[in-house]
Amino acid sequence: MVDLSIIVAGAAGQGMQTISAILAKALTRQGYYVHCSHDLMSRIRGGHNVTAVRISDRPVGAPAERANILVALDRDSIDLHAGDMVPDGVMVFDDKYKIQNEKLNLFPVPLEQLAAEHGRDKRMANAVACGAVFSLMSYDVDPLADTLGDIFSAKGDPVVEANIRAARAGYGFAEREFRGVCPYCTLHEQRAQPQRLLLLTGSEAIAYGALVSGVRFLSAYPMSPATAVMEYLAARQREVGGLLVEQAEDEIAAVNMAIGAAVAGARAMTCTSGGGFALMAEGLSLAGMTEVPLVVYVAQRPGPATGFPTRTEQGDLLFALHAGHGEFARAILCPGDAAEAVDAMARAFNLADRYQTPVIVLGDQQLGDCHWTVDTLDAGRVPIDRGKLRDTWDRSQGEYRRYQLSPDGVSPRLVPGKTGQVQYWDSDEHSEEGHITESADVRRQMVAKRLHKMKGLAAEALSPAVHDRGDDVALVGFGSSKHAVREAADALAGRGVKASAVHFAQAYPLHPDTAGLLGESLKVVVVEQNATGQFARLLHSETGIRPHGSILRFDGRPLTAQYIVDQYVALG
Amino acid sequence: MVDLSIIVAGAAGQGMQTISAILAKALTRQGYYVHCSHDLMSRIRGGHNVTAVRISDRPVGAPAERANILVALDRDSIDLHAGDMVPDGVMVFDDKYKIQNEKLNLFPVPLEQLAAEHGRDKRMANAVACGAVFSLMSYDVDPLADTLGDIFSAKGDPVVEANIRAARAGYGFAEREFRGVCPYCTLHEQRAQPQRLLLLTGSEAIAYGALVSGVRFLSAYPMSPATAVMEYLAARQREVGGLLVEQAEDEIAAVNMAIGAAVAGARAMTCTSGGGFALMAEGLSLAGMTEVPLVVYVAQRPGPATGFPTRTEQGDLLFALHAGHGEFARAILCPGDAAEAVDAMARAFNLADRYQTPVIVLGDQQLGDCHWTVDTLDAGRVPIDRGKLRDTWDRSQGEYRRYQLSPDGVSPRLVPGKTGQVQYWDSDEHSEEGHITESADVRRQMVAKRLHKMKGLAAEALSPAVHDRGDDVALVGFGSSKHAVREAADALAGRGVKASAVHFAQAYPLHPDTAGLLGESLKVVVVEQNATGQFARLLHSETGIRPHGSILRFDGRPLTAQYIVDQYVALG
Amino acid sequence: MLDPEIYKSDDEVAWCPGCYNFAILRAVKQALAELDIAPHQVMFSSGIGQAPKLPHYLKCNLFNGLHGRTLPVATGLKLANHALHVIAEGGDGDGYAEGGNHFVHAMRRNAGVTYLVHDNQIYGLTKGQTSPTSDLGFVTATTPYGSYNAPEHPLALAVACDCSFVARGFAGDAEHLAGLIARAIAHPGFALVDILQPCVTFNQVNTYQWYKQRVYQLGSDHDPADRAAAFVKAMEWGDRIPVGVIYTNDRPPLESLLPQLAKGPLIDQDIDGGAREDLLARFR
Amino acid sequence: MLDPEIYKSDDEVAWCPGCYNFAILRAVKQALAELDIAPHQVMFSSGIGQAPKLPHYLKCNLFNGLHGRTLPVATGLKLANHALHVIAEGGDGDGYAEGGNHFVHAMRRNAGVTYLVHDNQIYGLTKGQTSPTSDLGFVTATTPYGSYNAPEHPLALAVACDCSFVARGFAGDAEHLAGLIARAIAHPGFALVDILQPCVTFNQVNTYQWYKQRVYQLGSDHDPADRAAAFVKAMEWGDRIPVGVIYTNDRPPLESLLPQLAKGPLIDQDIDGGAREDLLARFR
Ligand SMILES: Cc1ncc(C[n+]2csc(CCOP(=O)(O)OP(=O)(O)O)c2C)c(N)n1
Ligand SMILES: Cc1ncc(C[n+]2csc(CCOP(=O)(O)OP(=O)(O)O)c2C)c(N)n1
Ligand code: SF4
Ligand code: SF4
Ligand SMILES: [Mg+2]
Ligand SMILES: [Mg+2]
Repeated sequence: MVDLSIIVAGAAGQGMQTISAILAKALTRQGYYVHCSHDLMSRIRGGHNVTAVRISDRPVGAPAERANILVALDRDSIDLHAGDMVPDGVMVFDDKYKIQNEKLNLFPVPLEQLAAEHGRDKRMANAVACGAVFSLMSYDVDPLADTLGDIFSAKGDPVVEANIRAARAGYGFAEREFRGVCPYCTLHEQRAQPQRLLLLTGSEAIAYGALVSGVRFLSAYPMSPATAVMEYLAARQREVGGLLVEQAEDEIAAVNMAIGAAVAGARAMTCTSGGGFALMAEGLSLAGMTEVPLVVYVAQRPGPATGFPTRTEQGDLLFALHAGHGEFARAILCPGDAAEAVDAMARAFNLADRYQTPVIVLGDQQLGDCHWTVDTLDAGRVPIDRGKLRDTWDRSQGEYRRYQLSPDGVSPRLVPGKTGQVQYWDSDEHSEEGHITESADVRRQMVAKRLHKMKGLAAEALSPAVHDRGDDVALVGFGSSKHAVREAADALAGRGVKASAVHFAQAYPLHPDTAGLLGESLKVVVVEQNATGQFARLLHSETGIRPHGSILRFDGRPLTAQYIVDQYVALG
Repeated sequence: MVDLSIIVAGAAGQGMQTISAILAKALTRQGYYVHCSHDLMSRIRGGHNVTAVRISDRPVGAPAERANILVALDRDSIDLHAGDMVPDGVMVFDDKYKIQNEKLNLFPVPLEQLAAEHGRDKRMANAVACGAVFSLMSYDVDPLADTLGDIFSAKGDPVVEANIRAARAGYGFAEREFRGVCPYCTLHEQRAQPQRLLLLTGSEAIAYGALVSGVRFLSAYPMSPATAVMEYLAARQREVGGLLVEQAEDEIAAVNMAIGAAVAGARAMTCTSGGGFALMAEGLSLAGMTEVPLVVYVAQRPGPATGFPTRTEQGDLLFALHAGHGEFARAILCPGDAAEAVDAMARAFNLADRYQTPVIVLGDQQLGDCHWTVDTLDAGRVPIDRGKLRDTWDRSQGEYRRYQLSPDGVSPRLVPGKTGQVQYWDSDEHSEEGHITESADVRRQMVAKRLHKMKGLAAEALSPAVHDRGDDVALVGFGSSKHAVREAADALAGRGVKASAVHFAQAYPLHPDTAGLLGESLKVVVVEQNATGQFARLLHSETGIRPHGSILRFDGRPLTAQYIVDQYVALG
Repeated sequence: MLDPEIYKSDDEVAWCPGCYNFAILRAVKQALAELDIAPHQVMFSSGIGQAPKLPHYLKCNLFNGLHGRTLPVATGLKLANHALHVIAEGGDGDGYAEGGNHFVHAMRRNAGVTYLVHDNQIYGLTKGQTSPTSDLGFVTATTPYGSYNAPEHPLALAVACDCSFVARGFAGDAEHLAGLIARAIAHPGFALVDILQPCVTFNQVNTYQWYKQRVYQLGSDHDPADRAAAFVKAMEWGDRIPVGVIYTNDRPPLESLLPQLAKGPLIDQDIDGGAREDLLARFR
Repeated sequence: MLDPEIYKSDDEVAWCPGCYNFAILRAVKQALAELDIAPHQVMFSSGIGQAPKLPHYLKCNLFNGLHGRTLPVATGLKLANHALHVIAEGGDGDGYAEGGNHFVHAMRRNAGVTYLVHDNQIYGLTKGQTSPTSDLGFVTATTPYGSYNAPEHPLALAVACDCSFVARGFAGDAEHLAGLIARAIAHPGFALVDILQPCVTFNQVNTYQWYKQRVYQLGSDHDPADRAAAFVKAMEWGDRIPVGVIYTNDRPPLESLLPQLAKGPLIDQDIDGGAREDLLARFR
């Protein structure tokens, strides 16, 4: 089994993410599963940033606790990360730093010098480092060279070639100096038949998922870590045709524009993070009342207020559940990795259209910013279903009424302007026609109509995915913790604890069988990235199950299997 | 026992509220407890509006299900309210409407004619109607005349005298025509010693409570039913000195201005309803993160979105509990009547200052718009406590740090500009100094610091008020349902059900003894004005108690004892 | 020209008797009729207040949303289906206070939306508070000592934001107003008509008479293409208040600039089949 | 004059090397020192972005709040304690996009707040998206085909809102900028200084050189009291870009108009004992 972890550390602007992107892409193409996670500071240059690349021959979706290889792009990184290494881990750094430390496996490489000699200038040290890493892994250098070719192709042949030369120089240097010194880094089980794996970030998966679900309109205001979704879609407006991305003046405009576009008949969404989502709460309530199919992608980051803008947390679950004044139906999906993110968007648009109500997709910085290797994506897996939307109207049914009462709480919906009928959408309490009412009877009917949708939403809720390793304990998680929790369950088996991992890719409504399913475990322990145990409260409130314990992390750093195991042991 | 209910009905602009205000004030001064509730449409003129005045010799805080007297100011009102009367109820209306109906007790009075003859013009029909009602109640007319004198004094003697003449004319007419016809309307148990009772609306109580708690600054954007609080304070800026009311451009400005004023050291608040509160969610989170003592009065109305702007609901409880991204400490008070409203504001300001965190006072249209008779208010009952706020700094303690760690999670707070020290308040995760940090350790400490405040808040939470009538069932409510629930418990006793009424004037955190207290009842039934049973969910989540049933009302109309009893019986 | 009766809605009108909103309603119907716009071809977006109830009293498509949010909804509607005529309707509080940010940015964006503001210099529905256009010293329940804020000149703001059509109408002259509204609807980009609308219940200062004595129609000596002159006209407020078209420019509407919309409305487009494969390929 | 060194903060600066925010930081220190304002007598209110980090790098009181909400917080601070000097600091996105509504209304309100906007025509902290002041056609990650919106002229907006002090500075000339900032702080009402600030990382168009070639200092031929002329100057943008004081008027600051503040800052006042009894009496 292959499980190798490389961390690339340095100051913002030094290109840690370029190195990780190159390594990840090259290895994904070789048939390995890669997961890169980014530990960034909220600044553009300087500071201390880290990217961790984990490589495995099996799907992997969480960083490792300790690294095998460190690529240190500045002096500080060596000291800062010495403690994050496996005992015999190796450190690659520029040999201009004269470091003596017998306890560490130091592999000085003349990164900048080789870059200047073989590449274009010393900024190609990145490519040199990639070459050195490939050599340490005893892997062939050609796949790396190919990948560099593709990544830099837009910049023209001279740039491509210089990069490849730099990478080969790094490779050669390391081969000469360190060949065989580092057997535990070797990617020995080279995969015989590289499948056609894909590498993408969670944000790209969200955006791609939206695209293949037929999104026509996104209005948003930039906010980390949601901006990447907006930027991905913005970049593809022309090539896909029929997509419009509008940068709104603020989040209130963003959500209301998306509502307008949805009313007009376009699949429409917005994306934001907690603070922007807070500003959208009134708009969410509006969509609930007016019965507009609205999809909101919320990429969580640690709060309150500005918090930790570039880090991760799952602290907005209960806020998402209750956001907006008054009571209305909603669903909350919370994908656990890039593949689930694509499906979540497809499901979100379908649910929104079918139930004519807002659907929230709850991600976080970890889901969105990480690179994930996935088995090839099947865009058609969740076919597009627009529910009761029509662009014709049979006049024999009488005049169209936007809020016509119906057994499932969902009224016929027409594309405005296409049918000769007029339609009134109203944010006050309203009659079936959509006019303002003051009637108590109509109010009761309309409240019941809108809330009735929860029945349908619950009936088709996603059931939790159980990674069944026994029933001593169910480790329960939602959203981006999926893989860390699974890994922890596996690791606990090694300690004699039969732990199953239960992953919820939908937080609300919960699948009706949840109680039955979890009731079988002796113990339920909820793992989540917040300080107050929000999912545990939700689970208790919805199913009556009171978890035996919670494993929480709220320092903005991602969950790892090791962290969960340690905390589990500490729980006693 | 006196328990008389009068409804005054007509089109908006016809002055139903003037009549009810006159009756309520006159009778409060006579030592009766009065409760007026208003059933209004969201329009300025026309439509159909109703005011119900209930009169008792004991505190009363909810409308009755059926009225003894109807004052119908237009033709429609007679038909619309025939069904709302006790079997032998009487209807007073202008005799220009020629109505024949043997099943009803019709008391036609030439309201407009008498107004024109004795008062100034036919618009004084209001005063005539008041006179007629006083006569029907077999009450002396002089107290009515005195009250008219006070109410209209600002308009000058001629207006006062014309109103008094009109009232006496109505009184005389009714005395001649109907004397003794209506014994069941008689206020027979006239109170021997009228106490010095007060009559005020819930909004006035909130505003008055804020004033006597030393509020210095209110910034708000008008929104029913919260506007009355703003307008009361605005009207008194000069006379009290040191109070500033600023109409903000929107609710986001309102909450952020209040935060600015609070940071400067002023007791500051904002007020709004659900939609405006939704816009404040980000600001609430900001106050939580920066540790600003902010008081927000939220006057609920039925949602979602614009909903029923002039009606009542308790649909924003869980939203208030979770509003704002990220996790931070807060308290939610929910007074049950005007007297509790005054105390709630005093407590809210103290808690906000002591814990340096936002406190929400959750009212609703019913609390705010109703007139309540209360026993005299003791402004000093809750002494002002500004917590750790100081305007001096002992330099021997070193440099001041805004977020200095401390065992109770609350740091010293200084008035900016007074001490020579500088202070940094920061919405990012921050160090003790208040500078932006990226440290995982500091994050953990600061999250713990902010959430630690919940301990103190819980320890001094208000315990629920039990109206103990036995332990067959506890009828549990929060906020403005207090009196309706009490009355229902009393009424159930008449049916052999020993029901206690348990009123929560604080919704969060719940008093630690709540579970113990409710555990003694066989059954817990939660009464609330929303469709999803939000308080029941909160109770379950916080205490583990799963209510046996819920009595819900969500048509915008206020709870009555009769409604609760009927629903209780239907629950089986 | 269509018969204005076809826009008759059966919803009961909730305005005060005598309110000048009735005149605006008439003018809107007349403008639509003149332009031959059938009820299903136009969609209103309105906010919350007395003014934004207007479209309920019309038989036309309507999205009646939140206080202050008329313009973003209108923009979304227009960009998703630019075959629709989109008219945003609101009050002075709705548009210039709560919605003030959208107002500025909608003008910059220049989507083809007609914006009708019923400017009664007061908050009507909430019973009489100061508004951004209230005059200095105006006494209301929230400004008992009179308003201290410099009154907003929405038209001056519009000229500053290079709004492509800027006009003022007077509800006391429904005929002239109808003409302005028709021009605004016919204008390809974002078009503002600020409408002086006496509120007979809460504004006892700026009454019909008050406006009547002051308004005058802009003559041919005013050149709406001259931005500097327009700015000065837009601030004229006092003894004389101009009505008519204050400023226009020929900025192309946003819809016409977006390559995505060249083939037709967004709602009629589909994603290229080939594009999906290309997108996947980039992840390889 | 105080020693600018007293404003030195020990917080580590997180800006890119070479960023022109450093120059603005120097200018702010110099202005404070010139005006003899001690660190504890001034309070900054800042938003979120690169610009609003500035006050962390000063030893002065600071409330660093939300993106876009600098001005309401500043207004609350000033009205509660008008003895404090209150300076709001933010970026072009912060102030003109997210905070656009507050900008308009703060100018109408005219509380004595100094407002410094670091206008780099781009979103820096979020890594390069279009801003309200981005020029037409400006290509960013969210506007890959160039910005379609008419660029906002914040100074023209300010003149339209009768802002009582309107100036533009250039971070490439810190000396001149410091003088403008000092004048803005000394001005009694609301004072705007829009500062052209090259972002060396994300804005490759509006660079130091680009600005340098275009900016010129307003001469004595410009009369800042002439509102119409100021409007025209405020829109001058292209080959020549004026810096200096574009417009001023003598509107009294809000604090001076409020009777409640006549006796001193709000935080130093107490409710009249007698008033309490009077309030109760009305409920009888
Ligand atoms: C978010 C929000 N804030 C406040 C309100 C309350 N509100 C409704 S209408 C209105 C103002 C009405 O004034 P204007 O927009 O001028 O319209 P008018 O009634 O004068 O036509 C306000 C403040 C609301 N509905 N939503
Ligand atoms: C409500 C909210 N929306 C979005 C953001 C994300 N955000 C932070 S800074 C910023 C824009 C920065 O641009 P600007 O204000 O021009 O400042 P600069 O970084 O260029 O100095 C944005 C969109 C946020 N923090 N809060
Ligand atoms: S309150 Fe004023 S604006 Fe509203 S309907 Fe009445 S007159 Fe018209
Ligand atoms: S991104 Fe631009 S504005 Fe921000 S610090 Fe770097 S150079 Fe300055
Ligand atoms: Mg108005
Ligand atoms: Mg900027």
